[in-house]
Amino acid sequence: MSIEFAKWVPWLPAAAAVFCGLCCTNRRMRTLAAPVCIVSLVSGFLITLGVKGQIGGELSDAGTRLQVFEWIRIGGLNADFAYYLDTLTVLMLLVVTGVGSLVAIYAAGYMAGDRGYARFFAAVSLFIFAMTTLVMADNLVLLYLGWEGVGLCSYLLIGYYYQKPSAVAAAKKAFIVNRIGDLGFALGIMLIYHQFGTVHFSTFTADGVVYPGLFEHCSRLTLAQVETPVLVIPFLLMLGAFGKSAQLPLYVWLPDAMEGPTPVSALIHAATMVTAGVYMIARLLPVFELSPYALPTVAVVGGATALFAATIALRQHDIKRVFAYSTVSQLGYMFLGVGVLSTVGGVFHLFTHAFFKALLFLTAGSVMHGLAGQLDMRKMSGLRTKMPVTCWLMFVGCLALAGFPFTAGFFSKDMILAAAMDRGLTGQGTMYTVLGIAGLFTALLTAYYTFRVWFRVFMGPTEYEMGEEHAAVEDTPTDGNEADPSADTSIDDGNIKVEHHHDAHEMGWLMNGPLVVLAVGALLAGWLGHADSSGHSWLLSVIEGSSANPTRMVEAAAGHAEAHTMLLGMELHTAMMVISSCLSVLGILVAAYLHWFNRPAADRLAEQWSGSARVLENKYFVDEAMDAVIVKPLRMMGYLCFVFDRLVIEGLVLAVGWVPRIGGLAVRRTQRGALQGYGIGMAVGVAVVAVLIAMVR
Amino acid sequence: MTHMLDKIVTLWPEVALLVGACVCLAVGLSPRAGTRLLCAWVAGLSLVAAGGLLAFGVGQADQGLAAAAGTGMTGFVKAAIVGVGLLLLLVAASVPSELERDAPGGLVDGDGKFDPGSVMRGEFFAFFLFSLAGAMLCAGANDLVWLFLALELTSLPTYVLVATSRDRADAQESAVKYFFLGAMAAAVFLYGFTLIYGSTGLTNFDAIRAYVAAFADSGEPLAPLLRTGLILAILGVSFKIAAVPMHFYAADVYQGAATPVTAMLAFVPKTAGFVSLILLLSLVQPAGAEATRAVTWLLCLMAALTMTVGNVLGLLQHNVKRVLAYSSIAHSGYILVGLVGFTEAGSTALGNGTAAVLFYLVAYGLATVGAFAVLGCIGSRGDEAQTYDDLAGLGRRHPVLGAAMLISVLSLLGLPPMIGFIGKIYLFGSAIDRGYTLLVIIAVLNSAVSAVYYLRIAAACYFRDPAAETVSLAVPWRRAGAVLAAISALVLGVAGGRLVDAAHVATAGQAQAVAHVSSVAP
Amino acid sequence: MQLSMLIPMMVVLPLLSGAALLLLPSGGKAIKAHALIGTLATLGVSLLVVCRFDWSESQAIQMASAIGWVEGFGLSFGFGIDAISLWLVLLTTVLMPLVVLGSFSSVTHRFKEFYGWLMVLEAAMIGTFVATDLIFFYICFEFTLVPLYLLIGVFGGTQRLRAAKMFFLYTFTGSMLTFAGVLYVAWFNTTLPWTLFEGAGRWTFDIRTLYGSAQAMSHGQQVWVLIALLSGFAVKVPLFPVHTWLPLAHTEAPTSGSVILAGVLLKLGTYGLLRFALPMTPWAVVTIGPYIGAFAVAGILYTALICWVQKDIKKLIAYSSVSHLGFCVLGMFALNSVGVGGSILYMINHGLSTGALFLCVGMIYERMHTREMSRMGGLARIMPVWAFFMVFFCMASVGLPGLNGFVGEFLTLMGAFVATDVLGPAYAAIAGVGMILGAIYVLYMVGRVVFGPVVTLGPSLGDPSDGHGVRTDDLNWREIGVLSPLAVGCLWLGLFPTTVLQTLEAPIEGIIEPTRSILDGGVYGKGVTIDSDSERIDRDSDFPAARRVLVLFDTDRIAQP
Amino acid sequence: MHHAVLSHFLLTGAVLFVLGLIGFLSRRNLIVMFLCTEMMFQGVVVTLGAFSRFHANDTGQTFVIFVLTIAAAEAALALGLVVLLFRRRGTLDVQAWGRLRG
Repeated sequence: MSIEFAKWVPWLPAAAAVFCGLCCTNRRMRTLAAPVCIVSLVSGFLITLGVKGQIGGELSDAGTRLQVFEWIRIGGLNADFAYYLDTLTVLMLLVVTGVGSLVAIYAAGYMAGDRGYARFFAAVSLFIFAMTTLVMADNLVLLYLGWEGVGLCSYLLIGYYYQKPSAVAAAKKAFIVNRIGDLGFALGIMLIYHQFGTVHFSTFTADGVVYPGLFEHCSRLTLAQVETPVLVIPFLLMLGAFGKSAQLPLYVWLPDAMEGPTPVSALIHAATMVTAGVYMIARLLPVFELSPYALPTVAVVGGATALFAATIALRQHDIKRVFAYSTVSQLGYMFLGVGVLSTVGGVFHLFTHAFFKALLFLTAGSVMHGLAGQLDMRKMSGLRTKMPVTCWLMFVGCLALAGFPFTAGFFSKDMILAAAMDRGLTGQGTMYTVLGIAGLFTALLTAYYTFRVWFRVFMGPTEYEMGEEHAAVEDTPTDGNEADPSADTSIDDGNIKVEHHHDAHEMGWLMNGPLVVLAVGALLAGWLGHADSSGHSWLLSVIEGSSANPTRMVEAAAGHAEAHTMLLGMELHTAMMVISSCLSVLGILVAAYLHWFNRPAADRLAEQWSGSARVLENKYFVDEAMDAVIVKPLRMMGYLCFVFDRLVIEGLVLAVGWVPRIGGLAVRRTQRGALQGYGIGMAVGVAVVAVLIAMVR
Repeated sequence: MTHMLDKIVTLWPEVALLVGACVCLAVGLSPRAGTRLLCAWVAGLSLVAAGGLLAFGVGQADQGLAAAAGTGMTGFVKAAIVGVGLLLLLVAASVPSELERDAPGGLVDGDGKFDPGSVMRGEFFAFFLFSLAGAMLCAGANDLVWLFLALELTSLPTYVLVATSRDRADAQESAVKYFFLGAMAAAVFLYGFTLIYGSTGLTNFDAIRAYVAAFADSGEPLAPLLRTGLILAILGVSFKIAAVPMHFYAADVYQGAATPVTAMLAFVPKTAGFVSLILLLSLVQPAGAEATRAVTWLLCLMAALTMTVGNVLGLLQHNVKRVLAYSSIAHSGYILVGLVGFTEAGSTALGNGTAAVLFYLVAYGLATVGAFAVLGCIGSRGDEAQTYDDLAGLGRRHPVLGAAMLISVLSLLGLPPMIGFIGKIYLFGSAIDRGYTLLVIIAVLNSAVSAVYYLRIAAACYFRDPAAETVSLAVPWRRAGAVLAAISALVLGVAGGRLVDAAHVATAGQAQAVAHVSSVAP
Repeated sequence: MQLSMLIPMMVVLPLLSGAALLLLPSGGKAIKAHALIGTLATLGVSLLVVCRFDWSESQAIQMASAIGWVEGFGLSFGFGIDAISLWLVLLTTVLMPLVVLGSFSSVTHRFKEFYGWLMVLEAAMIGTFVATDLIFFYICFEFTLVPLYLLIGVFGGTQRLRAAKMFFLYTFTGSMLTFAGVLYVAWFNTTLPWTLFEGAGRWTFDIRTLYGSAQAMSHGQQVWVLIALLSGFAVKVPLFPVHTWLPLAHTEAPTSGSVILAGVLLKLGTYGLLRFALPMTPWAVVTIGPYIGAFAVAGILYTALICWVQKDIKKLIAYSSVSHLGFCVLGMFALNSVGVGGSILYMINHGLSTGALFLCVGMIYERMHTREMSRMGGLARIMPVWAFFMVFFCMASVGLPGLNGFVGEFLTLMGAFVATDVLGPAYAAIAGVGMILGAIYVLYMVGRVVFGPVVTLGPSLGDPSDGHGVRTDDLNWREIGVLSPLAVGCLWLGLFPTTVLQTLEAPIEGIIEPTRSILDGGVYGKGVTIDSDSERIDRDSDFPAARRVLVLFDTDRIAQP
Repeated sequence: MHHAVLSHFLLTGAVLFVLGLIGFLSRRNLIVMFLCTEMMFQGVVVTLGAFSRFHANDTGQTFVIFVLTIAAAEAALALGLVVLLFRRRGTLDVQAWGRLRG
């Protein structure tokens, strides 16, 4: 298959989005939305598979440029709708279209009966369009298009239940926090254009003129030639990546984003969109490598975020929130991996994480679906009897997330941690050792909080409370509409899924099927990246064949590296595997004790540490702090500006308008109506003029 | 003797008006109302006749005589006066019968109430024609005596017109103010004329120019007596144009007089005054810029003060007639901008300040007559419309009158594409051409201020609901006059090229004449 | 018919159909149909112009014609069009039928006046863009005030009198100073030796000639002329801090008035800056430019913050216009083709998206009789089609890539960023914060009005407009027909901005060439003044090279020790 | 005993003019005010006569004739006006006429 077909990967979902949008208008067409969306995504996936087959063949290491149409061309700026295909692109496309297809199939069941069914699939299709554009973009501006496009879809989907004020607020927060990062990204693009005069990645020839791409510019530069502005570029880009991938300090939107439907959380806020930041850094690694401080910064932020988010996850009670913080934490791992030059590790973790986190979210969605929207793990227990399939699917996901030996997460996490320790132990900075240890500690915490969820929900005595959604249908049809009882609110569709079952129940195979596929991936995907005896793996070949191959830095670091770093008398990788396996099992055991066998002990523990527990439960009060430090003052500024505008600026204008009036009031005294007064005025005028003229002369 | 007859040739249009005036007086004596009705037609005929005479070139004689008469602008000015005069006649010809008259008790003499300004009275039209003739004579003046007589011929009938225009105390109050202050101002400019004569021993303009040119060549400054005389003359004449410091009377008089008479006051004496100013300034033009710096300063000062005073006072008024009076003062200020730097004869059209003045007089005349005419077409509470409230809803009740009012005030505001805008290009362009940029900036800012009250008029016409007590008066001719004035203001704005050329040609002749005189001076 | 008559026709056609309105009976239907046909006919003529326009020569003034007016002043009704003008004309002619169509249900009385003035307004706006004579431009520029003044004053909201007055006086005062500046430039031309370039040494208001005239001025003179031009155009734009007339005018204007005001009239200011300030006073522009840029940036942030605290939805959009136009000015004063191109694109984009937003708000106002955001909410539930359009145009306005707003915004910022000789990265970075604030206030509005629980309270008690019931029906086909073309336009310009951009490149080159020459020559800030005429005459009397020589002249002098 | 020279006449004229002016501005009776304006005219007339003599030409004296004629016309007008005003208000006090103002 020609790789030209890859052009269709974004546009099939785009067409599906338009079609689904039209379906919104008609009740009968609404059911068509899901099949159309699924077909477009699956065909995208199949095309991607075809393209993957061309690796090494038509798709060379240098990457291939596919021109679609001219987009922005003015001055020297050359940003076309053109795609850049290399192995990294293909890998990302596989994840996006693959997970996307599975989630769409799942959602076809999950969202069934919802009034916004077509709207949902329109947004999902649009998201896949934007995400694939992001991944395939040949220039930064197009990448930015995808970048903001996924942001829009995220906004629309978080706010899917738009009549819930909390959903609207969460959507708004996500968009705005992302925008902050995007500003950095945009400025980064501008600085790149300013410094290199180009924004496209690949070198291409048009009309006999060669347009050298960004990568070529970068490779031409030696580190000594790099000037200060170029050093700044990665930091600006990084800001965008932190925003999109929910890293410190811009992570705050992601936990709130769980207001969206669960498939959305799985697809966008776990598997694909949030990894865009990692992808971007991997894609632009040549630029990041130009600055000696950029990647270490990424590593530090990643490591810190991983630990920070994991601690918060310890004391959350909402299942999806736990997974949300775990996503933030795992994204931190990926940044750590990229930051320590293990792009392979970062991307590997991205790849495996897509499977097991999507699986976890979707199973959480199943639980929620079965319990009518109930997500509070304190209000459910022992569901393994009611939902056996879901129970064991989630168990697989939890194992992978906890890094249980030989699951997917185990290999990828290990690769990152080993790389960090390796750099630390070979004397490239104690910082790396600290990061590695922090990563290990985070792995322990991860295992604990993951299984805390699983044990709480599925083990123990079977008791649960149903969620509010049934009640909402029956009792409070004016939910959220107290302001206007007269309005037509008999069906509160934006808020409620029509629900026929009235007790916890297992899902149908339309929903469980995709989960099984994901579960298989979560168990086995790790082997794709596991190096064989020659140190070679499929994933390594993918990275080496792309721009994400950290050649420059690795060479620079080569001086430090010894052939085999040793730890605890073992080869480093082996040692790390052993250590993290132990930590993982330890975490699971602690969780099992506190949340299965001896739940009162957990409560006692929480009481003893009530202060810390409250801090964690309230997420370190970060939201409150941000509200007080940023949002409130900014809004106050708005009020101040408004008052200033009305009083001072408009007041000044009005004051200027008063000047002639005041002049008029002053002069009016001369017009008092007395004839002789006027005569005196004239006589004085003549006299004054005579004197003045005499002076002039 | 032949010389005298030659000169009379240039005066045929004036003669036509004077004859018409006399016929009006005679016809007005008739006891039959129907016969007296003819007065308006007689006046109209004489104006048309004067126009015809002008059109066939009778009034301008040949080039040599025009030069001898002092200027080439005579024809333009006369034509302008005849044209706007016809409009004024339309405005004045039909007098509403609806308005109440508060006749003083016991003053019912003879055949009924005193009905001033009516078509029934020959005097009104006779004085009207006399005044127009006086203004036309100003344009042809080539002697101080002539100018003095012409100015007085312009003014004296207007005193009577104001006094008898309405049978109301207000009209008489404005008449007494107008007359007494006018007499005082006349004394002032007469004193100025006397000093000019005293300084030179001459009254003939050509002779004075030659005298001044001779002095200029000798490098001596202008004689103090001459300078003082000139300045007194300028100040005295500025009463006619209502410029600071002689502006005090204007608002009161305009307010008190009947609207058609006010319209006339706003145009005829002002034209006569500006023409006189042009002539007076031409006397010292040969002396050059340096020697006449004081005069230039005076003009600048007067221009800036006049427009500013007029506009700021206009802001405070509620009475539309008063507003238009202050607007009239402000416009005198703008027009004075065209006179500064009079020593440089403009070679290009836009550099020609004198032509700009003449052109703007026409522009101003059309617009202001239009505005007053509309005002005269409506009545309120048994009186003429006076306040903003009286204009409320005019645009809805009488779309045509409303549009005429809108066009008129926008033209006065100088908004394109009305004729007032071209006038402003002309005036301000010529001032910039002579280097008076600051004055132009003051002028444009003043235009912005004036927008406040012009807009108030437009807003009253269009934005407010019609007031219950306003009535439209049965004055078909006046309406025709209003519409005609507005249409002219619009059409001449869009197609004003010919008029601009005419003004330029007229004054270019003057410039040549001056150049001629100064070159032959000993 | 001659090709060159097409352009005057575009101006005259709306005028004539406006006049013809007066002859119709006063029933609403005939007048509305007539107005629609009139605007559509104008659109047809403009499309004909598009077809006959030679796009390969997009920088040339094409289809030029002149009708003599006042020869003595060198005045003429000069018509002609280049690509920049053409796009803006097209924006006008496309918006007008939509505005007319959109106003069918909102205008309930005085039809003749309403549509008559609308047509006159269209003629004046088109005239502004196609004028090749400075005074003709000025006439049209000024005359737009009258129709809009009457539209606001007659058909506006409760504070319409104040709004109309403020709008007129504010902009009129500014443009009077511009008038003085224009006269000054024309006069300066008469002082130049006639050998310098064609048209020098006499009174003329031909724009191309006056370029040469103004460029020959000393730095000080150019600064004054620039200030004069700015005082008219910056008020019109409106640039912070002379923007206070706009929110009031927008809020009180009828929907059609707001759409035209935002869609086209504000562009008269930016067009004026682009067409006159940049090429005429290049030297002043490079020295004053940073300050103007600073004002633009300040305005972007300041008004964006103000938007956030608005309660009136229309006022919010009005303030957002000020913020948006700040980007437009910022890009323009970047003085490079990226920035200026972005700026021109921004004009069109803003016309489409903000015009559409005003239409959306107008449609809501017709139903709810209120613009208070607290008295409506969750409209997505009951008016999904409207909600779709609202969100769509909001996203266009926020600058979401793929829609039109992004291209303009990104290019203006990029232009400002790379223009280190005038503005530089700091400007772009600070202005970029406006992107965030833009998202904040737009989503704040969307969150309250489109999303959230359904609220349809209608006007508060005591509101004079509280005579009608609140309707919550979704858009009808007519309204969809009004909004759809705009949506298509937004999407088209978002995905295929090259259709516009590639035609702009050549005209932009011409406009920024004088400033670029100064910047590249390094004359900037050296305080060199032009000396006597005699020196200039020997330089080069050879036209057309002369104009370039004029610019380079100063550079040459600096090069000498 | 000196001969009366030009300056004496000019001074006389000027004094007459100024006296007339002062009278005009200070007296309240309309007729007296009018007489004062006549006095201003007479001051001018004296000056004109003197200049005519000084320049040894007749122009000034011709001018005087015209000025006197105009003065007479004004007098006629003034008296008519005064009668009209008196009939309206029954007084000749100028301060009775101050309604129009502002």
